[in-house]
Amino acid sequence: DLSDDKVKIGVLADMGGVYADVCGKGCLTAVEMAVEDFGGSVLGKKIEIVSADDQNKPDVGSAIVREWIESKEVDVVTGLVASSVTGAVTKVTTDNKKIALIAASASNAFTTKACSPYNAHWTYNVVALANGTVKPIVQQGKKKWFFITADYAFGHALEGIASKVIKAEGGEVVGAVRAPLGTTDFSSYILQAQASGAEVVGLANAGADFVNSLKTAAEFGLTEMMDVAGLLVFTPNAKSLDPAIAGGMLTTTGFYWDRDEESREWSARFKERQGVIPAMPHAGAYSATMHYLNAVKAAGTDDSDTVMKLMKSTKPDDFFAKNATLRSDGRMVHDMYLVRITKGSERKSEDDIFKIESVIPGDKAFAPVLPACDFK
Amino acid sequence: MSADYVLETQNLIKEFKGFTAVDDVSLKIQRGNIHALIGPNGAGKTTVFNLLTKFLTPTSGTILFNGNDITSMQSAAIARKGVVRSFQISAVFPHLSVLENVRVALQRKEGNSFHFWKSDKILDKLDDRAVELLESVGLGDFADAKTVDLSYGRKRALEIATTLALEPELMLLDEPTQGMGHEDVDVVANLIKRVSKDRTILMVEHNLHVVSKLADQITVLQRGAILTEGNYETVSADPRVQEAYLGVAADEVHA
Amino acid sequence: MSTTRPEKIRINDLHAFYGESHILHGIDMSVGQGELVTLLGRNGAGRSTTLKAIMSMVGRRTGSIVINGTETINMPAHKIAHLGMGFCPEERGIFSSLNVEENLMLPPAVRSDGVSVEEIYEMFPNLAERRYSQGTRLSGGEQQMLALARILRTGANILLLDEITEGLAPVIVQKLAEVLMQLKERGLTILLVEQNFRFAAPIADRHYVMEHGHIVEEVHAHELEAKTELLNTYLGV
Amino acid sequence: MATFMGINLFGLFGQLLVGLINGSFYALLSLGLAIIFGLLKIINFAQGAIYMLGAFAAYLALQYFGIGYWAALIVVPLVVGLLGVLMERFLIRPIANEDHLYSLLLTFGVALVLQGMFTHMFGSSGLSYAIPDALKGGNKLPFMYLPNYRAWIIVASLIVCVGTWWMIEKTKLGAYLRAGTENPALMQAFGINVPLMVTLTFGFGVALAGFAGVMAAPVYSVSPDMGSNILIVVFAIVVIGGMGSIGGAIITGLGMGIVEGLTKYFYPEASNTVIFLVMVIVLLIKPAGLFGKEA
Amino acid sequence: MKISKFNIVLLGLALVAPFVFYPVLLMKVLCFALFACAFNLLLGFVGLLSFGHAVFLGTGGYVTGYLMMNTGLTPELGILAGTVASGLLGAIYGKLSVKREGIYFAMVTLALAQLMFFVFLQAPFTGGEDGLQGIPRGYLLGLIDLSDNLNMYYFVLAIFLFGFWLINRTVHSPFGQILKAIRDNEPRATSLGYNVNDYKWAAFVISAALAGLAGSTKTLVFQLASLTDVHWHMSGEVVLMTLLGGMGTIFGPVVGAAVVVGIQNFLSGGELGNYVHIIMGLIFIVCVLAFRSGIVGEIQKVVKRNFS
Ligand SMILES: Nc1ncnc2c1ncn2[C@@H]1O[C@H](COP(=O)(O)OP(=O)(O)OP(=O)(O)O)[C@@H](O)[C@H]1O
Ligand SMILES: Nc1ncnc2c1ncn2[C@@H]1O[C@H](COP(=O)(O)OP(=O)(O)OP(=O)(O)O)[C@@H](O)[C@H]1O
Ligand SMILES: NC(N)=O
Ligand SMILES: [Mg+2]
Ligand SMILES: [Mg+2]
Repeated sequence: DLSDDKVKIGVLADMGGVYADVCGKGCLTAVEMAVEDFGGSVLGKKIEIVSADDQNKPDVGSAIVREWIESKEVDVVTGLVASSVTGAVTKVTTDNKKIALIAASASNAFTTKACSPYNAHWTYNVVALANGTVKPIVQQGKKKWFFITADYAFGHALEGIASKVIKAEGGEVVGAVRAPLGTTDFSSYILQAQASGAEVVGLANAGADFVNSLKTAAEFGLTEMMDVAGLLVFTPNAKSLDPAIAGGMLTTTGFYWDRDEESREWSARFKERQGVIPAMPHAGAYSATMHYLNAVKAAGTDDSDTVMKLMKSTKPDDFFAKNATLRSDGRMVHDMYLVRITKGSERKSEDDIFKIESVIPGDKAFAPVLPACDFK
Repeated sequence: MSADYVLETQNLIKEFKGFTAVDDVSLKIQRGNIHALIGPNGAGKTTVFNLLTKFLTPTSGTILFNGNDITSMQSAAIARKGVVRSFQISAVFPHLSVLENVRVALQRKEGNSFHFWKSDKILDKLDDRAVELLESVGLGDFADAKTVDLSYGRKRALEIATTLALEPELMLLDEPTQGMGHEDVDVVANLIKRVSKDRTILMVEHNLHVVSKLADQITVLQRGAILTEGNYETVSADPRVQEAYLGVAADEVHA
Repeated sequence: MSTTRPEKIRINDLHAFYGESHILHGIDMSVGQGELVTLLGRNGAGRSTTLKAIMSMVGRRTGSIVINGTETINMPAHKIAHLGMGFCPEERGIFSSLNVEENLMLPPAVRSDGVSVEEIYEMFPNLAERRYSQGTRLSGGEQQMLALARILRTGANILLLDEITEGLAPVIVQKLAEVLMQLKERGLTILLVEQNFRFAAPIADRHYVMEHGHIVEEVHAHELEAKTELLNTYLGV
Repeated sequence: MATFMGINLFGLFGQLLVGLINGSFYALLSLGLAIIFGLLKIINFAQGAIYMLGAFAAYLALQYFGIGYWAALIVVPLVVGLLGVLMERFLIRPIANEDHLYSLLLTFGVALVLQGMFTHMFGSSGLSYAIPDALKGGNKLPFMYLPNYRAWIIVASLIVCVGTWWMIEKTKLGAYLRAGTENPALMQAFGINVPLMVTLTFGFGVALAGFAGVMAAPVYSVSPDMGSNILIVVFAIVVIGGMGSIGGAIITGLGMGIVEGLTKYFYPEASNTVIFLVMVIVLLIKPAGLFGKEA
Repeated sequence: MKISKFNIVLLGLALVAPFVFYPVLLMKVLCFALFACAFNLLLGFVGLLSFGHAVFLGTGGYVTGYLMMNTGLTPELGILAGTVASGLLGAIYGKLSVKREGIYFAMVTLALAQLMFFVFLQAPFTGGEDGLQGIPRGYLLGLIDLSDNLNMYYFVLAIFLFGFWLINRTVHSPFGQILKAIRDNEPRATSLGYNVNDYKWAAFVISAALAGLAGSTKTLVFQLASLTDVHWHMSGEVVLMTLLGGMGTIFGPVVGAAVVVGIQNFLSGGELGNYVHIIMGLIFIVCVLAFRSGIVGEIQKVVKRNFS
């Protein structure tokens, strides 16, 4: 049976900020699509959706989720983009024994040092990005790296894990600079990268920071001198860049719309409603919601412990989740993709942004479960 | 130092970017006197006032108050020592009541001015003294009036009452009758005379009528330096003063 | 009104307001060319307000003010000066962001025959000496001189002067009296607000006495003697 | 690589030059603020939003009207300046006689509205604006590769800054402006159309920010919060330079860009804070700012 | 403060409110109301617009949060520590800023606050963009479990009432009398022998400490300290609250805080979230252009006009 006689899903995302393209209204749309595809009700009761803008602020996000749970009967929270917000929100959900379906955050903390039996971290994480992108480049022989890192938890984590991968493969990190989130002028960081003598400059940032740093790198001739690797590139960001600058760059993603028939079909439906092709968090949010609703239906209850147990014991399988399992630690492990940003000449349409180079199996992409996070 | 002099300056100099506004002024203000500082425009009278009250810092020279060197003290500290000035523009607290204006001055000695945890009711005990002071300047009936609404002359009187509340040993008045109608000039002149009883007054004044009526001693400044000193008769008879300040028709103006 | 000279200023039923407060209550007066007329009255009688109303510097004004034959009651303030007006405010209005000479040169000439800078420096040697000093660093009296000198330079031929002897040494006051006489001889029209009756009496052609925003008396120079008593009661001399 | 006492000189020169480029933007923005402050005694909190508006205007002009960079450099400041004129006329003038703090709050509100509107319309992930063809490419200096466009930023902003400074400090018009600030009523009585002058000057100050916005569009991503980030820094610069000092704003703007560049080289962690630290030190030593007159 | 019927009614309402409204929202209103009252002490009663007051809110929050997470202090001590820390920071910042007046003061406080913002962004113990998360509310005096929202509410109400009382007392104290005089005519106060900067400084410190109290309390309520509380937007918000409610009035900031928090809460759900800045901005503009006395100020005017 269902608490408050319904299932209520809260979609918390960045509705107007730097991650709005990545998981803003699009995440809400994806969740709505999931609910509709599911039939709009579960166990004969209505499925409701509420949504809110976290403005990428942990205090805003956690206060909203607190109110959702304590006075608005919300059963499960999804969306969840900025890792800082997700950190704060998952504290609240865990305290209140509610499930958080993390669709867009990159930090691996939610299944490691901040893991919780109520977290399901869905789409990707920094480990998968580093393993996916950095390893093949080092293996190609480009061993000297320099990082331009977004100066907050996400960037630090990404840089840290990428560095480990580089060292493990026999490479070397010759330097790093930390640029504040939302830096508009990367020129001095680019100069430092240029002076570092590295072979590859790793951009351990995302969104607008990624776009701006890459543009400036091109302007100052850095892209002529050395390789640049974008460690987290969402399709809308890649799309906004001149292909002359970004074309040819390797990166890792958890989803690409043009992978197969199934993904194209879903993406077309998404684009019809949202006006743009889906980025990986959108697909992740759909997949996670669907898996949650299936589990509720199967369990006959929305009790979080019961539902989570079922989510972990049944394998997600849809257009997004390939060869997937939700592990005991809450990590959703699935196939990742090493992609290359297409050059201008290759593009058949404006949405023809990535070309899939290879599939990275989930167990290669994600780190193993830490003993501390094996809740069963 | 002779205790007869409340205030003395020794070789006071103030330069502004190469221009010497006050040039080697050694003043001696005798206790109990009304001492007037006169002189042509730009002679440096206001500047001397500003130096004495530390609104300006002297370039060199010393200022002694009751024989103590106060040259390096801050404005507020000098005021607390008992040297209080008035301004050319009327200096009142326009949005406080007339009584509160005086009370603010009385409150200083209470030593509770930083006590933010006490009720301001404890200030009520100052009311009697405040009313007394207001009466002494003829404002007894206006205690509860809002200060903005007072006429110019009454504001001036209030300012003096407030100043008196500090029981200053030395009052500095800069052109106290400036901009006043004749009626008010006399009121204020009489008031100054009245309050000068137990204290010393140093004033700048262009109204010779007032100067001649009040001043026991006059110092004439010219181009920053002391031209001459003496009582009204001596000073006004001095041909140099006549030429530089009074003009040819001095007697006529005086009349 | 006995003057036969051309009227330079003619005011009828002038009311002036600062916000809610009604200050002038129907002023009627006129000043003829080459005339020197004073406004007398106690503090707060409305004399400065009358001058400001002429210059359109009050909150609101109604009635009629004809300057040199032009009705100005609805004219924007900045156009009035160009009728040949020069205004010297009681608070002097020296600009602290300008030096003495810049202050002096600031007001645009409204006519071509103003007093030259050389003449001005001759008239007020203090100003020449302090010409590169910041305007408001001048002594009170020096600022007063500068405020007056500034409008003489513009060639204005109708002068509105508010308490120009305030704070000046007696010797300068005497000099000012001479200056005003000279200006009068040049044919300038002067409306003077004065506290210093001894200054005004010998040089003025006529006096208006104001009280509570009304003109209560008009006294011609030749009637002064006879009306001394009356003036005393109005002014408390 | 050239080193001196363990310092990589090439790296250092590069950072100094980059600092000067950033300083050019600081100078343009603080100059606009200083003019408006000097004239109206108000802090135009919307200056950053208007800078953002300038960048968006350039972007939109290109997208929707085919107006290219060079035309935008003229047209956008004019349009933005006109907006400033309207803002002065209808928002600021009604409160001209109130405490100046109110106009600070008013312009703060305008900034929020502008930023909110653009976020609403364009999102905040930022839009790209291409470098004009004539300024593509760059020159290899001994110590760095200097993109032509960055060199142009320095040149153009210096020309605009110096020209403006000259106009305000050295011409009669400037004297009217300064005097009109202090005592507008009296200036009116002297025959000057002060309201018009105030409106136009406000428009000019705002147009400077619009100009800076166009200059910024090709190198910084065009985004709704590009203004709010830089604005507070520019405030600190204006405080350091001495509020209302025109020359002070320019010199301090360029100078602080360089100081920031140095910090990025020697102690990057402090590069965000260094300007504020300088401000604290300046306030302790010279409360009116480096070029300010004591109030 | 007089115990009038009006005040008793208000207190009664405050006591039953959590049974009607969501307590966390009420606590948020109380914290911001205290913050706005503290700010209003400076703006409304001394005439100083501190445009960086969020720094004190945030400092209190971070210090309390850090101590609660790492030392196991009881909540009342944690809050006390945050308050003291903000007061100390206020003492330093006040020294640097009270010498300047008007807009200069506003700019200086803004820039000083920004300095601290970057410190909090980069310092190792603040969690950067993440902030401090999962701060325990703890047991009041080691006894009362504050993780219960009702307990927490009454604790917050008590803190608010204390702060509110202290501010009123300050305004109506011998010290307040001097502040009033300084505001009215500063040179005259100096000439009467008052070191005006010392008084402004003292008021600044009191205001900073109380802002810190508000921040510390808020941190406990939300179990989180974040950059939002030190950001200049927050400084702008408190100005808005005060202006909207009525600066220089006793209840204005409380009303302003309630309205602003209410609007934000209303807009935070779904689509309207986008309009928060636009609406806040418009309120600013309208307040400045048309309602400078604010809600309480305008009501007072009407009351005065019609009943006296
Ligand atoms: N801050 C200053 N900077 C430069 N010069 C100054 C400053 N203050 C005063 N002066 C100059 O010093 C001289 C003396 O000025 P002061 O104000 O003391 O004169 P005063 O005797 O009071 O004259 P008045 O009777 O006109 O008020 C003047 O020439 C004035 O221009
Ligand atoms: N800006 C103003 N706002 C409101 N009231 C004003 C203003 N200026 C003057 N008043 C009032 O108008 C009345 C007339 O003032 P005005 O300045 O014209 O007097 P005056 O005759 O020139 O006297 P004074 O000798 O004081 O200069 C006074 O009651 C004064 O308080
Ligand atoms: N997606 C991020 N930056 O967490
Ligand atoms: Mg003087
Ligand atoms: Mg007057």
